[in-house]
Amino acid sequence: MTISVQQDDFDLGFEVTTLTKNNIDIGAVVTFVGLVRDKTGGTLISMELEHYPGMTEQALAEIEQAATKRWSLNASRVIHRYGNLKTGEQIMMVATASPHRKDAFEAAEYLMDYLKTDAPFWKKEHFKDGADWVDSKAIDDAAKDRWTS
Amino acid sequence: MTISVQQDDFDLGFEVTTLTKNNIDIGAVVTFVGLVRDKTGGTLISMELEHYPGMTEQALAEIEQAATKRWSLNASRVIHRYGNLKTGEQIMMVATASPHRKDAFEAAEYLMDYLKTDAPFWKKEHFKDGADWVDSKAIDDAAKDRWTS
Amino acid sequence: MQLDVLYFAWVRERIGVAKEQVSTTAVSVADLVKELSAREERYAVAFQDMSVVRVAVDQILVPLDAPIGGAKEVAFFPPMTGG
Amino acid sequence: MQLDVLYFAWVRERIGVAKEQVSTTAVSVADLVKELSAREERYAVAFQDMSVVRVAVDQILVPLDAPIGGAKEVAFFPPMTGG
Repeated sequence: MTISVQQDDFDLGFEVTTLTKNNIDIGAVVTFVGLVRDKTGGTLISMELEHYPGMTEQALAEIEQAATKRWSLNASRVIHRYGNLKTGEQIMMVATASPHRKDAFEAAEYLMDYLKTDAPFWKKEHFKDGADWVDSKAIDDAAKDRWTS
Repeated sequence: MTISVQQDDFDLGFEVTTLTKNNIDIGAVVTFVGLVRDKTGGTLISMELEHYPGMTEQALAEIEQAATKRWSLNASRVIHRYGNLKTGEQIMMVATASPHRKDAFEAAEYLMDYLKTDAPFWKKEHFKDGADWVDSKAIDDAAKDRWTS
Repeated sequence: MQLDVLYFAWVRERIGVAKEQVSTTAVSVADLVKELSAREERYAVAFQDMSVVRVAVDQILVPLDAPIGGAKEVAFFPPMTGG
Repeated sequence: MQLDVLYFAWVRERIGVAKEQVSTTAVSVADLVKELSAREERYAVAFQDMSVVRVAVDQILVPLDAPIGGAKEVAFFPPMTGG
């Protein structure tokens, strides 16, 4: 269980290799990578990611601990970037390793759902003709709520 | 949508990079990697993977087409190995790229569930003291059935 | 009718070959299973519990009672365990 | 009582600073919001609709009516949009 909040990009292949190394009990690894998407089809210049240093690491650690309690996980990894990212760049990743695929999938979805609503990150999109803070989505709250119903 | 059935190992990072290259509409990539797991804690020597050439490619293509119809996917990738694999080696991967994380997750799970029950692969575990064909699991049929209920 | 019949995994191991040409008048897969099982013990052993045998006709999964029709290839194997 | 008050994203932009020291006698977060909003227009603008403002006391998410107690740090920000 390792968390990084960083400006630098990351290498998914390296992260998964590191996660699974020397553990013969891992049968399944699920990863999620979030990318800067240009919803406007060409006017996005960059995405600015702001976070709350200190609280971010603490919130992510709590989310990961909750996932580790709930599912059979050998290991997990969360990386979230901040700063200015260009269209197509990697924003963040989660990876979960488990003996079983169901656990790996569910834990990865859980990490993503809670990260979306509980980790203090904010996105601002810079377009050719202006800038806007990305609105939070009701669908994200609904996604999180499924784990408690 | 690309499918490979091969003896060689694969590089997850390279596959994801290739999948997402030059597509600014991708917001989410989910991957699953299956690894040779030693359930006995140390007596597994290797896992032998047999398949039905021709039918394998056809079955995987159908599963991928069904996923592409059902979810909003920019791209997907399936690689499955055959031959003799050692403990810890990568057996197979799927990757799904979508504008939205829900589609990427669900499509990856769907691909895995159908691949498990409909793609003609069989695993034989070679132990220090013998060998056994891996039994199919009722849980895998149940996992597939959730997509039609 | 001449058919290529393929066997995989433990079905292959029990029958002892991966592929063979079979001359048959079987109309359905079930007929073919009966015919082969009557020929030799090794087939009867492989096909003793058809609930754990899957069938493909021309590389498409089909139920046991499916017709063979003008198929070129019939395959028998255990439930799949890929992934 | 001396408090570090932090603002993020558009809350920060509206108030015009990322962090400030505030002297207050507020018992709850809601009291603090009222107090700041009465001080200057920019706070009143940032806090006009508290349904879209989240609060953390000492880096833990809390409801608007949470007590401040002996906290060192209170933060205001919009709903999160990471991931």
